[in-house]
Amino acid sequence: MSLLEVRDLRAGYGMVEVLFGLDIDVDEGELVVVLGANGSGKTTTLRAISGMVSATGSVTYKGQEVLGKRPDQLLGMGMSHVPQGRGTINALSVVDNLRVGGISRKDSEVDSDVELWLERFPRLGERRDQLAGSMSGGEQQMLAIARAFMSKPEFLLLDEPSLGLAPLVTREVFDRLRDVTADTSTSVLLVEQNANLALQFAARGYVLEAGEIVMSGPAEELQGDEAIQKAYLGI
Amino acid sequence: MRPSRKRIWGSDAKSLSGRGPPVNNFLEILVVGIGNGATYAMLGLGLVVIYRSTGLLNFASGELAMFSTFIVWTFWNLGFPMWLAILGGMLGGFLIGVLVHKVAVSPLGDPHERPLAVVIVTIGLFLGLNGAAQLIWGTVDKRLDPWFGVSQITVGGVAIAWQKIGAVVVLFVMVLLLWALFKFTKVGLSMRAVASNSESSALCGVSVQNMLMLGWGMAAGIGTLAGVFSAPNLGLGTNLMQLTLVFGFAAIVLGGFDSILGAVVGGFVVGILSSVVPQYITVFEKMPLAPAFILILAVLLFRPQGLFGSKDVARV
Amino acid sequence: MKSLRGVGPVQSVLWAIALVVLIVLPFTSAPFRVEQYITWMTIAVAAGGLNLLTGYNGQISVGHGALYGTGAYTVAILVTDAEWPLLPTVIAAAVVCFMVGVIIGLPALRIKGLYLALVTLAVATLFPLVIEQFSDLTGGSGGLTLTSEQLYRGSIRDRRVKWESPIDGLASDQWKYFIFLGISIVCFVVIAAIVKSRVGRSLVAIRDNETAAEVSGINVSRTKIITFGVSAGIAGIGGAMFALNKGQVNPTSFTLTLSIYLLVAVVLGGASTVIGPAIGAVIYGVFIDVIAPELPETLESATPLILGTLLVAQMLMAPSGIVGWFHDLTEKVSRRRQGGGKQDKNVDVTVTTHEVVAETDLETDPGGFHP
Amino acid sequence: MSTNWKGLAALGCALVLIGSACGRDDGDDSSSDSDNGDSSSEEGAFINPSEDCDAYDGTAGVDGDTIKIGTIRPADGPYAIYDQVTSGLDAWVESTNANGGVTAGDGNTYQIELIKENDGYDPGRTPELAKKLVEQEGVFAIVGVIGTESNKAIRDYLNDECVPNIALATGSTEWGRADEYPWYIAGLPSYATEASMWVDYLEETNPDAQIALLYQDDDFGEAYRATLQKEIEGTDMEILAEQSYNPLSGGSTEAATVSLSQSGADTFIVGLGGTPCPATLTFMPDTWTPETFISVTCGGNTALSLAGGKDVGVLLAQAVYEPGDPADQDQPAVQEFMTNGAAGGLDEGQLTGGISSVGWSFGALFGAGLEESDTVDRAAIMNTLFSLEDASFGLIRDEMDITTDGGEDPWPLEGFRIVSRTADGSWEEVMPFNNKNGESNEIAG
Repeated sequence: MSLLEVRDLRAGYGMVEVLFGLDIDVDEGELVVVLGANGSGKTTTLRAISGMVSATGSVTYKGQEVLGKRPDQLLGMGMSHVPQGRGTINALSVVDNLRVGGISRKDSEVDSDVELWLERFPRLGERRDQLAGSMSGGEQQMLAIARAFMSKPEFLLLDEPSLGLAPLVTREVFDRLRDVTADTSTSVLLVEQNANLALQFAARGYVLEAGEIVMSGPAEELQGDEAIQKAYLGI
Repeated sequence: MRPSRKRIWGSDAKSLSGRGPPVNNFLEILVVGIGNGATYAMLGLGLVVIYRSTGLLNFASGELAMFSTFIVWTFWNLGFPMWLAILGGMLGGFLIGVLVHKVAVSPLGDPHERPLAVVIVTIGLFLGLNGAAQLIWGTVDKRLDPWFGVSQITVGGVAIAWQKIGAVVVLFVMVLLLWALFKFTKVGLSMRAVASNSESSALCGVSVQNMLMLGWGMAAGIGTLAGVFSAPNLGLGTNLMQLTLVFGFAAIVLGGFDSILGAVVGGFVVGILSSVVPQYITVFEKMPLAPAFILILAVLLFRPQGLFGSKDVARV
Repeated sequence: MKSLRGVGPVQSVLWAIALVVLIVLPFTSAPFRVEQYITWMTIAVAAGGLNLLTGYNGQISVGHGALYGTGAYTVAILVTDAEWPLLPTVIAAAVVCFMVGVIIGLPALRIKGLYLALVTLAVATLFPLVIEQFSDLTGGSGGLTLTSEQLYRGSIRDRRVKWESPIDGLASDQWKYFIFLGISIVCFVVIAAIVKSRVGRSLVAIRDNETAAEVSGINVSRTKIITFGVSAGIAGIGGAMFALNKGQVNPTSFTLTLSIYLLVAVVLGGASTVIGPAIGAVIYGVFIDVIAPELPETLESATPLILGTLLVAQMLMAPSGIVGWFHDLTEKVSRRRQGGGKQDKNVDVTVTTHEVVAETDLETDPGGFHP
Repeated sequence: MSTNWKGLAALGCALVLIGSACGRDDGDDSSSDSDNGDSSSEEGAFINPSEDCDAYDGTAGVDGDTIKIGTIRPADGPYAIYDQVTSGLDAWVESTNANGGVTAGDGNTYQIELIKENDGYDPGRTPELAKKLVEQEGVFAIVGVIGTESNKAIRDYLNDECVPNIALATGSTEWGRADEYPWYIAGLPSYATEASMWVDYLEETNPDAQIALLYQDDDFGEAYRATLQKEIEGTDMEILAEQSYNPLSGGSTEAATVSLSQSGADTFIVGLGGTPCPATLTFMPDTWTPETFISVTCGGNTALSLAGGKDVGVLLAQAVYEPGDPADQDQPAVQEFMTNGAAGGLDEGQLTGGISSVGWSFGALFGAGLEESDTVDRAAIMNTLFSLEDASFGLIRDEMDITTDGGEDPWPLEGFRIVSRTADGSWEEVMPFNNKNGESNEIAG
């Protein structure tokens, strides 16, 4: 059984439907990517899974139906969501952002964990008292990821980390992401526009077009697919 | 044996005898200004707390303070000791603040998206609370004794009422508590996080609605103290805070919407300017608030976020 | 504005009824009522001006009562001191208020939203004090009475100016009513023309996204300042009508309360609809002048409580005001008339276009989450 | 669809009804009917309606044995406290009706019906409400309208329409212009007369008084200031320092009071109304102990209870019995007020507060006019009120010589005594009653 099973997920805003019945699976320890162009419904997919927009269908997490649960309830079950645009809390310092990340934890090791993550992301460590809003995009993205890990998640929803970042920076972010997910054996559902890069890191992928999954398969397979190459890889 | 007295500028045709105050009363007037400033700072603090936790400006906060000061008076009038009455009033204010948030403000959604709706709803609350207070407590002003009594001490020839010293001390205790709350506690951290980015905070497991409610409640509780210190001077009536609120707003515009330090400095500057300047410059005699406003306009032109405010506030 | 472009059958019937009522009203009402109707018109005009600024341009002003007051005082001073004829003073009031509005609007280039609301709030609070400060010109707390020399009890005395009707059978209050109705209609036609024009579209563009408006070639600063001026000028006309209707001005008539009522009229009727503020002003007037005095005494003093509660309730339940609510209603009716479930979806999509745009923004804008 | 049409028609009807419900008919009828009573056009009377009024209806508002009167006051907003005055007027009406009514000079006994309108203290709204009272309600007279500006705003109208405005709830010197506005009669003494009484007292007790003056920045405060300046001219007294205070400014009088306290004055005059008046007493530093006068408008227990005990020793020019003053308890007028006022709906606080009792006296002045007048006629009542001879009514002190003579002497109330506040809340006489009959207009200048 998969860690996450999405079946026939439908969602929209008001009268406008955005998703038309998606099926997605994520296995334990797996990094799965959902590819798609702007407006294809990627962000909505993540928001529907984490209960930020109302949706129909079924989302099973660890064998339990979670559709309709609030983000903080899911957090308690080990699912953490890094929103699009990074979602750093701009008026707070780096350290405070990390502390907010651990706010739902009841244990007393939050402060030592903060130090741990500052070590894992040395660039954050250098800027520990700087306000998040004044940092560069790449640093903010790393902070967002580090903050998500502060809640000790087993499963991470990650929304377009490459948005607005230079290619080199994006690669650095992905490298870090791979390291920490490997270290903590965290499963990830990633949505991305940058298919080329994402498929290098992902195990499997789905391709989303206008709210429907038009293709899925192992990363290498998708990388080799001509249509994908045309549409997303710019080849 | 009268010293000749002259205004600094502006001749007053109506005046037959020189009517400017002698220079040696500057200190006395300054003390008045500091006392008023402490009250404005308290009202300003309430506004800052709401702004910091919910990102909105509350036009009804003066009326909330007035309403909860009436609760203080009710307890005090029943024979409770003043400190207990004040606690009761703060608790009452807290509950009303929570209720107001839950019923009227929270359903509006993001205040930054709909500033007009926020203005209108808080104005509606302004009218409603004022009307309700008049229905409950009537139109006759009530007497609320000064918390710290009516006696004065003389320092260097200047008489200072204990009430004023009390106001400044209470203000600083409040600032200290607020500072500690925001700086050191999980709740304070959560409130700051929600104010800056409620979506991310929710994703981190912060209970956004509870924090917003807490912010409203705290602000209303703090406002109660502003009312408790204003009422002995102005008389406790339903219009206690209508104009005082404008002074409180002036304080935070000057200091910055989101700065606790700014509210305190702004409150004292507004209090001192509006007490001292009209004593020396005739044209301001009838408009004590005007000097503060002129300063504020000047500040806004160069630092739209206020003296101590953080930058993104200006983008409200 | 939809009601101007394609006037539906329901709307045209409504307009016709409104016209008939407006003409019949002064003949079926006591003179004091007619004067109250004129007061409602003055509020309607001023609220219409405020709506240009707040509804269409997104600049919140809690200080338009001060501009209304400035218009009223301009008229009073010109009539009593300079002995101008009555009607030209209205134009003077508009010009003066335009200039005052531009000056007050200057800070709006640096600040907006709630900050601007605060600065205008200060203007509203200071206005009566400024009037009292310059009492040589304004009469101070005693105000000014618009007088003309009249024969009374055998001697020539200064008496309050009256509107002598040149038409037989038309009482002075009725004559005054139609003059002011004419001015009000002109004001609303001007407002409608502005809204419909390219300028009107740039107002909305600036409100919705200032940066985008700037990029698309709109001179944002100039537009905002001029909007403030025009809005102030129209509010000034409302104030001018007030002074000419009442024959007097007094600082206590122009307190913060008035500014609040202007905003209430805009929101009640429907911000960013041309006719909304007028409807809001009438509803407010009916409530204060007709319904409230008939309430039992305890309820009468509860008027502010009732008003405040209604206001909060309206913002929560019908935030687009009476006109917006009515539009939704007529859309629904016309949809039902077209019949057939198939078309429903299409119609709905067009009805809620702007909501859809706002909400699909979520796809790219993380700030849109409503907790 | 059809339901929609019905809705529209209903809306239209409703709008028309709002207008027609208060249709024109009454007004037209009443103006055509000019039933001039004989007594009202009496030779030599102050008002002669057949000459002075275009369309005169002397008995409008009199319906069988009921006389309808109206009043205008603030019932909400910052000045709603003055509604307490109207409560006193209301209580007078209620208790008078309960006791059978007023027996007028024509021998008939009338019930009084009082209609109250709310102008929120905004003189911009007063005129339409006065017109409503006259046009729609058809009142006989208007009684006890609150506020100088509100009364001024309706003066031209009421005088043109020949409708009496009796017992104006203000002491503005404007009400001395009875020659020009004969349908107006004041219900309070002139503020100027009150100030001249302070100077009388000072001349006897402190002929070289050094005065600090704090006055309200409007006609009311200005009347005190102008009178003081005029009356001390040629004496050794002097206004050492003065400050004005505007209630709309949002500030308190604290800075002004503290500033005045440094002037070295030995006399402090508080020419303020409402809560700022007692609040000023609390702002006086302990080190400054001048002789302090307060305005008569804040001399009641309700106002002085806000002074936190600092009211002991303040001086006041007093014209009425204070129901809240233990020393006045035995006065028949006070006893009558306490009994009938309570029956008329006043609570304990209103009975002794010193605000409602003022409105009670307004009603009594109107009642006195009805009783003394030969016929129940608008002009006759005014002529009666403008030719009073040592009358008495309401809670006015017996020492008062209530005498009027048209434009020569339009003020019913012109005398005061000076009293000092004691710790038990009563007033102790420090200078006996002085009638300034016929002098008010001269004092006001």
